[in-house]
Formats: sequence, structure tokens, C-alpha cells
Amino acid sequence: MLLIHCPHCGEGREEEEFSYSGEAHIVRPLAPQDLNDREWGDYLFFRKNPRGIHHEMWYHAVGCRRYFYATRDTLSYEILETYIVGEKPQVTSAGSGQ
Amino acid sequence: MKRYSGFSLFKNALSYHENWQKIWRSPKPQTDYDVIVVGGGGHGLATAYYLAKVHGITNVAVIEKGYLGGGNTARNTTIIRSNYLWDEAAQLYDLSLKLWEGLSQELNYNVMFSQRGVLNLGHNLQDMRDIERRVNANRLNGIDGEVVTPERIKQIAPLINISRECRYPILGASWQPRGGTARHDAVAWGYARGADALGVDLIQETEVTGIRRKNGAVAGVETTQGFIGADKVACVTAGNSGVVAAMAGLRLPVESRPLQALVSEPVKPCLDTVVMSNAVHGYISQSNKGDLVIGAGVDGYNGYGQRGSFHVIEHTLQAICELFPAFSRVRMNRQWGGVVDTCPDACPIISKTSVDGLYFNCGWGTGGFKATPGSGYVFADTVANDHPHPLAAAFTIDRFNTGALIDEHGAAGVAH
Amino acid sequence: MSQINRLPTGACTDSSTIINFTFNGKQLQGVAGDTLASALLANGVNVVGRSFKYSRPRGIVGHGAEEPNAIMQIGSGAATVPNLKATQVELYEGLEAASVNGWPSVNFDLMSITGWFGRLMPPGFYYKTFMYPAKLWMTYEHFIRKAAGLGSAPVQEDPDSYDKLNQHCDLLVVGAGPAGLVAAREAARAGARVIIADEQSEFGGSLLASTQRIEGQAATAWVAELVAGLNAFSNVQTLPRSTVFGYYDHNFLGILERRTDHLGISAKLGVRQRLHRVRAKQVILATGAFERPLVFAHNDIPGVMQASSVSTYVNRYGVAPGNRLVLFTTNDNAYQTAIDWHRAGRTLVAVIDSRGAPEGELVTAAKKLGIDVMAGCGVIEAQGGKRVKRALVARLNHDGSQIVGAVQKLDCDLIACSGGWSPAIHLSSHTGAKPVWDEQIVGFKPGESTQQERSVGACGGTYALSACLAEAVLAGAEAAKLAGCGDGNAHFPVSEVEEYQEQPQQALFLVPHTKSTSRAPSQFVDMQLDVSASGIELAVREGFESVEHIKRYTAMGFGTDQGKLGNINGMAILANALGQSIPETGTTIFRPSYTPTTFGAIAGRDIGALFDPERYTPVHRWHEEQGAEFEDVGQWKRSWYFPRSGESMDDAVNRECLAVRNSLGILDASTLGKIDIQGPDAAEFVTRMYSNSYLKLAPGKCRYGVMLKEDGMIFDDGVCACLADNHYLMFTTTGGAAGVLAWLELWQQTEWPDLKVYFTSVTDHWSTATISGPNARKALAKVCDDIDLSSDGFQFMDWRDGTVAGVKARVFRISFTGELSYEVNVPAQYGRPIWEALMAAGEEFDITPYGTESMHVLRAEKGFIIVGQDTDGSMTPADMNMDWVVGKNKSFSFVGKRSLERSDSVRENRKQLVGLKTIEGAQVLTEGAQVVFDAQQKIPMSMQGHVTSSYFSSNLGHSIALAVVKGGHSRMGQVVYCPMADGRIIAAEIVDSVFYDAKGERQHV
Amino acid sequence: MSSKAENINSESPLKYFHKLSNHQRHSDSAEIFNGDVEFALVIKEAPICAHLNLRGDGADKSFTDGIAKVLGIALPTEPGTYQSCQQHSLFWLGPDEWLLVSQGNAAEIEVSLRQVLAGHIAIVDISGGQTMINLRGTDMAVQTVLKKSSVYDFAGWPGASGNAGRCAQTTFAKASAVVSNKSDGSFDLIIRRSFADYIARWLLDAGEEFGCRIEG
Repeated sequence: MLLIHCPHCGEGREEEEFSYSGEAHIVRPLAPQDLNDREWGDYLFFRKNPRGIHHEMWYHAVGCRRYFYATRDTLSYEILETYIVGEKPQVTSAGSGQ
Repeated sequence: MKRYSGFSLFKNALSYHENWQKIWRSPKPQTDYDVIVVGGGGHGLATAYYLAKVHGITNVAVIEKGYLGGGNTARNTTIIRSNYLWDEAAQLYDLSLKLWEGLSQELNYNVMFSQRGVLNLGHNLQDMRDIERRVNANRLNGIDGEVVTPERIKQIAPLINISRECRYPILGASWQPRGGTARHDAVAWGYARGADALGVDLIQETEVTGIRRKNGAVAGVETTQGFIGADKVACVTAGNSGVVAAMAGLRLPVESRPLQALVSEPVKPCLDTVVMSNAVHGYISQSNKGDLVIGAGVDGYNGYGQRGSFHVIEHTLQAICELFPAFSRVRMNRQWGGVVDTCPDACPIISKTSVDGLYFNCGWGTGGFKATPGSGYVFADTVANDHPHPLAAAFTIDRFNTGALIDEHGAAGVAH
Repeated sequence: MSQINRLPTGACTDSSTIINFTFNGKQLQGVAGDTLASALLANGVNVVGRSFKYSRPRGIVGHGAEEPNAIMQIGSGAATVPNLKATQVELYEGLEAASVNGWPSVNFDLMSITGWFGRLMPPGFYYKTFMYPAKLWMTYEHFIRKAAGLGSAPVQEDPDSYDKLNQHCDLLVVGAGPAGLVAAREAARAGARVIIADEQSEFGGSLLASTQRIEGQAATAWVAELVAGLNAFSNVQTLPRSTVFGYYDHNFLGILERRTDHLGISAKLGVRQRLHRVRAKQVILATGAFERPLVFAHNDIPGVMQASSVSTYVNRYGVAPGNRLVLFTTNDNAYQTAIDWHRAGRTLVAVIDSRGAPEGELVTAAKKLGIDVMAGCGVIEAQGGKRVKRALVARLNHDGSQIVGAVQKLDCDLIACSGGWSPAIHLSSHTGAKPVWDEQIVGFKPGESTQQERSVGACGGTYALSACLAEAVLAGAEAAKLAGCGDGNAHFPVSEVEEYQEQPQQALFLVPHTKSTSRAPSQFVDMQLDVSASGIELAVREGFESVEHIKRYTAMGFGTDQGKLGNINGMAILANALGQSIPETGTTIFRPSYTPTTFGAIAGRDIGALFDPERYTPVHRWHEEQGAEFEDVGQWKRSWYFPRSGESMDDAVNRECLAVRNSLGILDASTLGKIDIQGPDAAEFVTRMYSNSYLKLAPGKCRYGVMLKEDGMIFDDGVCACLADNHYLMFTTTGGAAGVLAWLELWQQTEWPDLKVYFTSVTDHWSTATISGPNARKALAKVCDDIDLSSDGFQFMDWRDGTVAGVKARVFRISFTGELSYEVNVPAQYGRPIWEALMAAGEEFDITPYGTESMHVLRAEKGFIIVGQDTDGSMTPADMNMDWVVGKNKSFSFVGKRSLERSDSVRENRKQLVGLKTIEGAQVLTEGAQVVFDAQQKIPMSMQGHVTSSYFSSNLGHSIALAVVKGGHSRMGQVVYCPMADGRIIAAEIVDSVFYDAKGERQHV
Repeated sequence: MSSKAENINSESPLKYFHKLSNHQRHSDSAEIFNGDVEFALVIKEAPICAHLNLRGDGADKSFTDGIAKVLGIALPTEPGTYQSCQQHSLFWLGPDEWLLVSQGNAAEIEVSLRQVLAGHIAIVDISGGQTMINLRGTDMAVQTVLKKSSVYDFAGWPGASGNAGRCAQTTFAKASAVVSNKSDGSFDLIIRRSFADYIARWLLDAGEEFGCRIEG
């Protein structure tokens, strides 16, 4: 049961208020028509899915209705930071390629 | 391999069970193998078994980072059925079900496959349309199944609540009599014993830490016991597929999520079938020990922690108490989580990869246990021939690029 | 039977208050303060149950959550509870208890399997047999299942209710023994919000059975004062009878509070059990320790007990569970039991100490009382049938691994054992902390935790009371400080604790026997599941090495006690068999529940009518009053059809459909999702989300659109209206509303934050009454005179603001039936009055309310799809014959567009939407029927599609169906077949999916 | 023929629930009570009023000034707070989203706001879609029912003072609510109309142990 600090509400809120929205920082290709099927499929479906540090999107659905990002350890479930759209994560697993 | 039987049990009892043969050897790894199977769960062990048994490839090692059958094989709710919607999935799962039907004898190990039937409940009109569609498809695919009324459901599971006054009353169900449950540990142990007897090396407590490639083809695996060479590497590491794929520089269309389950204290037999409800999110059966075995939905977030969130358990038990009001006073003895690799279309990947000699079998989501024999069978064939088995052909990784998904998830919402 | 074992006094019992109860139908008496276990022992009851596998007679062993044997069925009828431990059931007047196994009785059990037959059932025997012949397995299993289970689940609905509290606190203290109590006091003083929970009925833990003096008072008096002090704090919540059963992520813990079980008449007194869902900033675990049993031959005979349990029964409950005690110990601590027994005035045969030269202060104290101590010895076997008759004692070598002397017989009826203590690390283990082996305490201590928690006292491996108190006081102050309260300094140190200095204990996990383990009488490790030392050794012999394999092969620790007594001995026996150390062998991971937790309490109030919200439209009560039948659509209750008296569903639907086509119908469409969209980039944004374009849609106009997921598949549809420049109103499907809003927000907030647009759900704000039929205009005109309703003035796919029956309304001229239709939207507070006004206005046209079923028929006549019924997440617009809704030339690559060009999306032979007309028109296809081209083929058949919607059309006089069929668009006129379960093969012709008014003239009038 | 301004009365979401619930659930107390006798918890639906959703940039001074000018109260920019006056209450819902509950006329308020606010803003009338329920009673009863109903830590709030206090949009049973505290110790719940019956049913069930009634 996660306790998630909503960067907009400024406080830790219970998991039941949020919904998870997958890997963060996947940028939609600017010109999808220029991609071949393989590249487009990669964008659509292929994910990092790391065991460890993961940057992910959460939606404060029953709260401020804002999406934001979290850096979470997918093994310990510890949330190392949350940050708003447009910001970059402070915690990364540099060098691991993930 | 010394065969097990009532007679062998009697004979060994005379000598105070002091002379049983070891169930499998504990070999040191060789320097190289024809095939290395990464992952000693049910699917990996079955793959090794069929490689040896069907294809005569016995110079095989199964490398397991923990103990055999200790991953999802040990953590599921043991439900077996084959009433999937799409032809491709239904045929694969039904191959599996047919193998289950002779598995105890095939392995000379009692996996306790108990065909006490599976009910998939419908609670609204769209559920019932989906059930009709699926059962009709099953029937024309040669898979047993029928649509049953609430009254029939009550006969099959007398404690179920079929009142129309419920929040989501039961309107009907699909019924697959050949479905049921099996003893999960026994499946892993039976395949392991069988594979070992055919010469497969089972290497436990050894973690694969890298996949070595040479000229675009696989050369072997780095492990905590050093490098082990192999012509072919077959990865069957449910719950860790993405991590293993990353070792070969690959990404998969897979996310790993917690899937939770729980058991009650043992109670006297009161539920003689498997009851599943997708609409209210819960499924339940009763083990031969008397435990009510209950499964929940997949947690909402990625996680490798083998535990999920409590509200998922709460929701599941609300569903169970709705379906079986008498179970409200029964108590939860133990709960746990597994890690399931889910594909966007809720179907597995059984596939060659862009690396020669490297194969993946993953993405079974919540449906892996029931597929164990069939998965091993078609994957062994795919690995042995370096060509997809006909029943595996639809399950390549390529489908996520072409768009030819087999959308069990979107289509009928019937997972597990 | 009188209470033959009752002593004059017990610290927590009141022998002047007699309580009557029954056990296996027999009337017995206990006293106030008793547990069921203490009352049974007071009455000299020996056999309380039969073991699971071999049906061996079993007696009470412990006094709390660790009890493996005394498993009871409590109460009867709907309120019965299976599998309660007698040691945890508080006695109440009229309590009915029964053993869960044993037939015909626990004292005489025909299922009892002993001696040689037991040998045929070693661990895993069932994997090795019952395989041949294959078809007999289900028969074998039938008999195996007969032996399954402990108690019985009720068969009636639970009469009780349960609820939950969401709690937030600075500090949760788990366990109200000495350590927990003083930790809570420190934190409370610092101003922290504290919750302290204990599974027992009274706070005090081990002190309730202690004869020690603390700060000059008797332990129980000291506890009483401390508890009174805690209760005086307004920031402290004390929860007795409350078990912390699980420790989850981010310091979330579950507590089960039993509120009425001890009263025995729960249903009348409100909530039976309450689940506390606690989010704690800090947690202190003070859960104590379990005494470790000693494993020797036939250690399961009734009369073999835990030493601390014997003391607890004597001191706390005033019950001496026997007459002649042999105490078997590996440590000083258990000598207290000898002293307690001596004080109780019963015969102490001897203390058997495995250590060669025990000399601790307690040992000396016991010797001073004249207690006979046999040092360097062990009880190697208990003898007796349904009660211990004697102990076989032998001299052991220095490490207790071998017998070195002759066997001596000691007559006794009670053997109390103490193999040391094992910290109760269960909750710490739930957090994922890996337990650490400590040679000093001969046990696993909590490992390093990732959570904000600490273990104090015995559960952290600190056993001496003074040390427990000292560390707990500090922990309480520190935890409070970490939670933001106080300065972290302790203010209430505890002085003057009376205690004895103890000498080292001996590690003794399996007492040797004169025979080898495989041939000795069973030496039980896990009593509940009949796991013995020989079973563990056998598993190792068979090649199992991992502790998890052993556990699974033998079932060790899988009982309802979760191996609280047996696990450490079992792991040590395993380690020995493998030739490894205990830390090398490792431990298994404990999982919630710490003790079993009631399903109903976990479910809480969210059952029955409150299982899931029922959402009502503003007109809902009217529908109810009209006798409508309802359909569940998501959480909404939608009126399905409106039967008149004597009408079947078909009758009602046929009547409703005819009314709409011939005159006028009215539908409650309030459930459709509605999203208000405002901002300078609204048009651009909407155009990116729908497959068609909205850039040129003028105010006053509407357009139908389809929304795709990025994979190109249809996921929602609806009309979108331009309300003003930069202002749109989007309709979604009923079930899709929340998902679409989240979807829009996702794209705007994370992908295109540069687009200035805001979304607000207005689903609940508007009540929508759709009037549909040739007379719709005339009817509306009767209640609306400020909108030009003429055909040209208010065209199809326009909307207008106006006044309807005196209320400001927004009227859309859109149609899902193909008839002239107006959707009248008013703020929901006017929903029902306007509905009634429309009903009145339509009276002369015989206005007919219709439900979702008729709506489905009418739209199917028109070939309009329903997303989720005619589509299934694998359908593109082209598949639905809706290419016209895809803006192929839109400058921006709208969501999903690229996927429409993937090789599979442009594949020939995709399933496509068509109409089906049965050859025999009266035959209605089944929704979900599969379509084949060749009905004569063998199974498995080649399936080409399926029926998505199917109805009898009263307007057309024949059945109609929509289906998706491979390559369907190029197969018009072909005959296909639906082979049904009952053997019928229904032939149908592929036709256009529009069955009625193909040119769409009726909605344009 | 005319738009008959017939006797069209607006209906609050719980209009029908009042009658049903007290009748069905507490058959011995069928009438709607007007005093607090014996009931530790009282649920009261507020009269219908204007609810408007406001969107805009809280960091933009012209936006905050404009709102203050029209409504006479400051826009709460501190997360989880509200400001109120006799006529209006403004609740913080999100970094660019507020809820205005007013005794005034929704359409008129919208017009006056639009007159002073420029740039990228949104104002949406949602009066029909919401209702406000007041929960009052003993601290014990109110706090316990809130704890039964929501995962949010309302007990951790400082008390409301005068015209300002705390608010949170959070879970309420299996629905959601905007919950705020008032200086009289009671709490207001703002809920969606379609969930009103469910929430009322839930509150009666959760409050039963204290003696709970709906005030009409």
C-alpha cells in the first residue's frame, strides 16, 4: 500500500486516490507517419520494465486530477521522489542502461 | 529412474523410507551445453523435459537462480482451463489441457490434476454476450463448454448466492467440466525428475547475470558460477523476463506486475469446483487440504516485490463474500504475491528473437500455470527446430510491430 | 466433572463467577477470566483434537497464538466460527465448543492411523501413488477430500456486520507487553498520536503471568497503573483484542479488532470485528517471543506442554494442568515454571536440564526449594495414550546430540518443555526484512528494515526485563521524535526490576533417541500437520535441499499456527541433515496473516447493497415508480424496459420500438458521459483526439466522432458539439466517461501541455431526456416556444439553447434511433420535472418511455454500433465500415492514425461489420453465435466471425443482426451459418448493416 | 402555446432518499426529525445552490485579483484550503482548479467573472451535478464516520477558523467527495449527484452505531 507524495497537493496521499499510468518520459514521435511498423510498434508497446529504479506516471484521479511523475524502486517499492510534468528526475540509475 | 507406485511405497515403508532414490541429481555445471534453459520454473522444466523426451536433445541445463519451481509455479492459484476466446489461444491452452490429462502417468508423478470444472460467471448483459461468444467459439474448436443458468450454477456450487437482489447478480456462466486444478509444486518436481532422468542437468542457486553473444548469435550465459557455453539459450523467466532480455540488449512488450492470492484456513469440503468472476474480480476453489484458494486481480503498478497492495485483497474478499455470503466468517490464513509478466494483449510470447539462438517464452500474465505442459511442449519444439511450432506461430514478438495481436484482454476480459 | 485442576487464585481470573459452557456436547464450568483452553485444562480435559494426517490424539500445548492443537469449532448455525484456537477464545456463558476432527469422537477415533500404517504415509506419499489407473484418480481424490479441512464453514449468510477505520498516527506500537507499554508512554508524553494494539483481552503481555516485582509493585499492579496512565492521554488510542495481522508497504498495517466475540452474542451488539487500516509514521514492534518446544519421541501426547504455558495457566488463570510435572529445559528461564509449580503445591518430579552444569540464579533458587535437577539429561520419549504416563530420560553428551547413558523412566502426567525462545519476527518479516541468525539467543532476530520501524524487547532478542524496558523507553522517545514529536529524550525510565541473572542456554533442536530418527517413534516438529523429524530427514534424503522445498514437501509451517512453534526446530533439523549451519540454510519468509483474519472483516461494509455504488439518474425514481426493469451499465442503473402488467420483455420491447417509429418515445439518456472543453486550443486538441476534424465545426453544430487508442482500435464514440469559439461539449459512452476524461487529461498534461485547454466533467450536471419519433417536434413545441423548431431553422446535428417548460435547456437535434429526435438537456435538479413535463406534452401522441433494450433494437435497425458490444478492442473504424469518420487528410497525425497503416490493420480479410438476416426471418440469432461459411465441416471449424447484436425487429417484422465477419464487406449476399449448441444450424444472409431507412430520411424531416 | 413556466420545482439529489431512507431503515422513526435528540450524528443536505468549476493560473495576478474583485474573497492558492464568506465558498481542488459554491445565481456569477477574467480560463456551471451534505454531531461520531469512509487523515487537520479551513478531494466509500471542515466542528461533503443515494445509504450504515438520522 503505497503512500504517494503528490507534488501538487503537497502531502502524502493514500494509493487508493491514484492510478498508475505507466512508464514516464516516453515522447510521442513528432512524425508518426515517418516511422516504419517496427519503430512504431516499439513506441506503442515496448517498455523498460526495470527491476529497480523506474520513472513512472501517476494520476491523482481522486484528488487534484493532475498527472505527475515518480521515481520508484520496483523491488522495494520505495518512492524516491515525485516531480511535476516538465521536470527531470533527480534520482536515476545512471549507467545501468535502464 | 526408479518408478513410483503403491508397491514402491510399501516396499520403502518396510525399510523405514531409508532407501528412496534422490528425486534428482545436483550436478555441477558442464562447460557447455546444446541448450541452456534459463529459469527452473514449471515452464522451463517442461521445456527441458520435452527437449529431451520428444527431440532427443539431452545435453541440456536448466539454470535456476533460486530453487526449482520457486517462482510463479509456487505462487499461483492452480487453476487449469482452456476456454479461451481466440482460436490461437484456445488451441494452445487446449494442447496444454490434453497434456495435463495424462501428465501424472507421463511423469510417473502424481500432479493431482483434478477435473472438477471451472465456472466463469457473468454479471451483466455484456458479460453474457461475451460468454456466449467464447463458449460458441470453444465448442466449434472442439473444446468442451456450455453456457449455464444460475440454477445450474447453484447445483454445481451450492453455497453460491444466485439471488437477483445482489448488486451484481449472477446471470449465468460458462462451464468447462474438463477444467480444474492441479498440485502446483508437483508439476515442477515431476517435470524436474523426468528431465533429470533423461540427462538434463538441473542447476539450482545459480543466477544468470549476462547473455554472451558472438557474431550476432548467442554463445552462452554468464552465471554466478562462471560462464557456461551454449548453442541455444531459451529464457523462461516469468516475472523477470524484462531483466533477462535487457542482458541481451532487448526490450520486450512486457510489464511486470504483482498478482496476489490468499488461502483460508482449512475447512471441511464445501466447494467442489472452480468459480471465477471477472466482473467482480475474484476467483476461488478449494484444495484437497481444505483451504479456500482465492485469487485477486493484478495490481495497478509495476513491481518485482512479490507483494501488492492490501486494497486489492480487500476488493477480492468483498467479491468472494458477495458470491459466497457464508464464507464471511472463514478466515484468511496466508496471503502472498507473485510477479507476472503481462503483454498488452494478455497473450504470451513464444518466440525466436533478433539474436540467433536466443529464444523467449514469457508474458503469460495471469495464465501461466495452466499452460505449463503446452508451453513447454511448443517452446521445446521451437527451440529444437529453430522454427515456431505451428501452435506458437501466432505468439511471436513480431506481432507487436505488425499489429496482429491476439487480444484476449480487450476481447473478452477473461484473463487468469 | 468439577474443575479438578482449579487452583485457589489466578491473577486474571475471578473464581467466584462461574461460567457454563459445553465441549463436544458436554456441560462444563469455568470462571470469569478463563480462556476456553484454561477452562478445559481446569476440567482435566486431555484430548482436545485429533491431528490432521494421522488422527493422533492431541492436547493443549500453548496458551496463545502459537497453539497448534486445540483447534475448535465455536458456536453453531449461521454464527459458527471454524478453527479458533482454544487458547485465544475468551470464555463466555453458553459457549459451545467442539473439536474439529475425530470420528465418532476425539477420544475414540476410527480414523486414527498409528504405527505401521502411518509409515505408509511419509511426506509426499501422495505424489508417488494414486496414479494408476488414470481414470481412478477422481475416485481416489474423492476419499482424500473427505479427510480435508479442520472445522466447517457456515452454510448460511453471516448475521454479523464488520467495518473499517482508516487510522493515521505518529506511532503504532504493536504489542502491549512491558516493552510496548513503556514505549507508548514515552511517545504519548512527547505528544505523538499513538495507537497501541495487543491481541489479548488485557494489556500486559508476559507480565500478566509473571511473579516478578517492578518498581516495588506486583507486575500486574504495575501494568494496571501504566495502562490507566496511557488511557488518560487524549492522543493515545488503546486497542485490546486487536491483532496486527499484516505489515504492508510504506508503514501501512492492518489490525483486526474483535469487539463482540468474547460476549458470544455478537449480532445484537453491532459490529463484530473491525479492521483498522493504519498508516503510521513510525512503528514499534514489541511482539515478544515464542518459547521453542523440544522435539523428542512422541512429544505430541496430551500432557506435553510449553513450560511458559504451564506457568501462565498456573499464575494467570489459576489452573494446574496436571499433577506430576517433569520439566525439560535447555535454559535457566524455565526454572521459573518449576518454582511456580512448586508454589502451586503440585508434585514436581524433576527438572531435566540438557546442560551439564546449570548454575544460574534461578536454578539455585529452584534447588533451594528442594527441586530435584537432573543435569546433562534429556527426555527422549514420552509414553502414554491419551495422556502422558511417563517420561523416558537419558543422559546426553555435551552438545545433546547423543545418548550416553541408560534410560530412566519417570512417572508423570505433565512434561513441560523449554528449548529457549524464538523472537516473534513475523511482522518485521512481512516488510521484506531478512531475518538474521543470532547464536547468542539461538534464534532469528529481525533483519534490517526498509520501513520506519524498530523491534524492541523480546521480539528483538532482548529477553531480560530490565533491558527490555530500558530499550523500549528509548525507542518510544526516538520514534516520537522521528515522527516530529518531542526531543527524543526518555522521561520515564523504569527502575527497580526484580530479576535473576541467567546463564547461557543450550541449542537443542532434536533430542536423540536410542533408535535412529527414521526408526524412532515420531518426533514431532509441526504438530498440526504431523511433520516429524524423520519426515524432514526423508525429504533431504530424497534430494530436496532448499528450505522452501522442505517446507512444501513436508507441509511444515503451513498450518493455521503458521509454524510459530515448529519452524526453528524444523530448520535446524534440516540444516543438520544437510550438514550446513542454520544461517546457510536460511529461513522461510513469513507472510500475512500473523494470525488468521476474518474474510468479512477484510471485506468490511462494502458488501450487499454497498458492494459498489449504484449511480442514479435524476429521473431514476420515476422509472422505479413505473415498474421499469433495470440494467447495470458500469455503476449506473439504466432503465432496461418498461413492462406493463402482463407483458413479457419481448412484448414490452416490441411495443416500445413501434411507438418510437410510429409516434413518440422518450428515453433517459442522462448517463452518457459529458465533458466540457474550453480553451484557445480546444478545437486543435479535440481534432487530435478524434479520428475526424473539428477545426471547422461552427458554434451551434455537432459532429459524431470516434476515438481511437494509439493502437488504432476504437475505444469510445459520441457526439461533440461546438458551444462557442474555443468551447466544446463532448459526449462519451456511459461506461467510458471516466476513462475518456483521464485519457484527455493524460495527453494534454503530459504530451501537449502547450495546448491551452481545460476539461471538466459535466456528466452529473445535465439530465437528458431524448424524445424520438415522428411526433417529436410537435410534442417539443408544446413546451418550448423560444427555439425555431422548423426543419430548416433547427437542422439535424444542430443544437440550440432555449426554454423548455420554463427551464433553461440545451436541445440537441441528434438521433440514435434514426427518427426525428431531440435530446433535451436541463440541469439535473430539473431533470425529473422536465421529464414529467415532456410526458405530459407527449400524452396526446401516446408518448412511450423506452429503455436501453429498445434503444439497442432501434439503433441496430439503423446499423449504428455500440462501442464495447459491436467492437471489442480489436476493431478499427474501417472494420466498422466507418471510413467516413477518419480524417485521412488531417494535418496532425491524430491519436491512433499511424496504427491504421500497420500491416495487420490493412490486411485483407479482417473482421468487418455487416448485417445478418436469417433465412427464416422469425429466427433470432444468439448474440455471441459464431459464424462459419461451411456448416458441414468437421470440428474444429473454421470460424469467420461472430454475431455482436441480434434482435427481433417489430418494425421490420423479422430478425436483424449485426456481425463481424472476415472480409464481410465484400461478401454481401452470401449465406453464412451459425451452428448452435443445441444442434441447430441457423442460416443467414450477409446484408448491409443498415436495415431501416437506408437513406436516413426520417431523421432529417 | 407558450413556455409554460409551470410549477417546475428544482429537486435536490437526495429529495427522494429522505423519505425512503428514514422509512425503510428506521421504521420506528419514520418522520423526519427536527431536533438533535438521541442522535449523535446528523446528516443534512444543503439547499440547492450554485456550483461552478473555475480553471485558471493561480500565479497570474490578474486572475486572482479578478476573482477577489467579483467574489469578495481571496482565491485560496495554498493546496487543500478554502476561503469563504456569507455568499461564497472557494475550494482549492488542484493547482489550476477551484470549486466555487455560492448562494448566488450561477449564470450571473459566470457572466461577472468572465467580464473581469481574461486569457486562458474556464468557468463551468456544475450546479446540477453536485450536492453538499453536512455531517455534524459529537466529535467522536463525526470523526469515526469519516475514518470509516475515507482514507484521508482528517483528524490531522487543524480546526477551521472563521471563514477559512481545510479541504480535500479524496475517496469517500467507493465514491469521491470534496471534504471540508467548518469552524463549528462539523464537516461538509460535496459529492456528485449520481452517487448521492449511495453515499447517503453508506453514511446511515456507517453512522448507525451512534444513532444517525437525516435531517430534511
